[in-house]
Amino acid sequence: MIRTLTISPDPIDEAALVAKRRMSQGMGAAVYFAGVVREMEGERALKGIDYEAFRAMAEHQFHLIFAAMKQRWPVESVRVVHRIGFVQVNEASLWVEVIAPHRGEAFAACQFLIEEMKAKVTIWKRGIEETAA
Amino acid sequence: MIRTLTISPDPIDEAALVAKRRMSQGMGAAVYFAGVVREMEGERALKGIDYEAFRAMAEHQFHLIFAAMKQRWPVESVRVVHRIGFVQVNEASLWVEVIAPHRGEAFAACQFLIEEMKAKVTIWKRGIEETAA
Amino acid sequence: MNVNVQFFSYFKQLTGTSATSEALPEGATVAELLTALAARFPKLRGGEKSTLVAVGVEYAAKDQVLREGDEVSVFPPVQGG
Amino acid sequence: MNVNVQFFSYFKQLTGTSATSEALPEGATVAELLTALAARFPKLRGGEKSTLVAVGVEYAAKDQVLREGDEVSVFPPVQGG
Repeated sequence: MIRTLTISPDPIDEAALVAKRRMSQGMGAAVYFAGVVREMEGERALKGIDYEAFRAMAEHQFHLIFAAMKQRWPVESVRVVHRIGFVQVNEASLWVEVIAPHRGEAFAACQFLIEEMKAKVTIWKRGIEETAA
Repeated sequence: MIRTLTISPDPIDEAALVAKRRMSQGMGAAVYFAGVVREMEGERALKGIDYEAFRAMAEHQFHLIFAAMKQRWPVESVRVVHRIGFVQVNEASLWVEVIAPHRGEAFAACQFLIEEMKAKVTIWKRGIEETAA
Repeated sequence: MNVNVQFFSYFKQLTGTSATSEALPEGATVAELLTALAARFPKLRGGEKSTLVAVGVEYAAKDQVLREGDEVSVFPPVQGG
Repeated sequence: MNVNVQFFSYFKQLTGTSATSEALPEGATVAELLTALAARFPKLRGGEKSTLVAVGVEYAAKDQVLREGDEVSVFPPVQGG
């Protein structure tokens, strides 16, 4: 299983990532998820979210999740990009691609990855309000 | 809910489609599915699949599914592209984008759309074997 | 009355045609149309359970009553994606 | 023995620092470290149930025994995505 992980402050160029997809002729399904910063969090209007990472542990925990995916599904490739630092409303903070032979596997593995990430990967967010300097 | 449906023999330019995404500031999740023609179908090596559509009915049935999605989930936008005619192995025959406020809704609505499509949309496939003229 | 019939997918190979018309008594149902078609096109026989029928762009149940000039489509299970 | 401690997220605000070190008796556990930290940084008190601890890059249970020089991280629930 090919594993590609990027944790970076750079904007996520989804089109370029999609254009770089590689999948073998036995693969039939590619599932993507883009998590985008929303304007409202609770009652507060945000201009963005600041993401902080304990990077070495975040990378390790992502790789533990990838290993668990490989155990459960015949995934050929997983690519994950997580932004850190300030991410403006309407921009993607997370991008995931999962490639598998069939649709059900790809969807299940992609959702598993995101749920496990939200429980284990050492990244935190802090809402930056519209009115902040 | 914005509904964009394309049934066409043209190759699906996923990167261009992703680059054209529009989502409002209340939306947090974009889920994509690309269905790609696989080399093997049963025991036969394929060079591709020929897709035939009863187009007027296929479009109508897609729109019924979109209406059912709108009833069930707060989806802001759905885009579907289905190729017809010959689609070579390793090329996408189906592309779906679902945009919703939250991840769970977007994944559920996207999978619902594909499952309903496979039951109701009047498109048929015929494997074209590697050895065929 | 007459209804127009179009076939899709391998039903075109089974019948040797993509379209035909069928003369039926007034009040005939989809099921009666399928019986008439199976008489004319023997290769359609035996597959009735997995045969789908539409009138216009809507799926039709086997007991739906047909009307003069209906555009009926007859096809095997769909396979998009 | 001494262990090095780093804080993440709002634990840095609660403690006023991003890193410290703590002197503990030999054989002390993660739970004992948290008790010692809560004594030094009163704003950490009361949040123990939702406090996560790692040694190196692995999550550590509250009864894990610490060793001289361990790099311990203390933080609230993660929130990636």
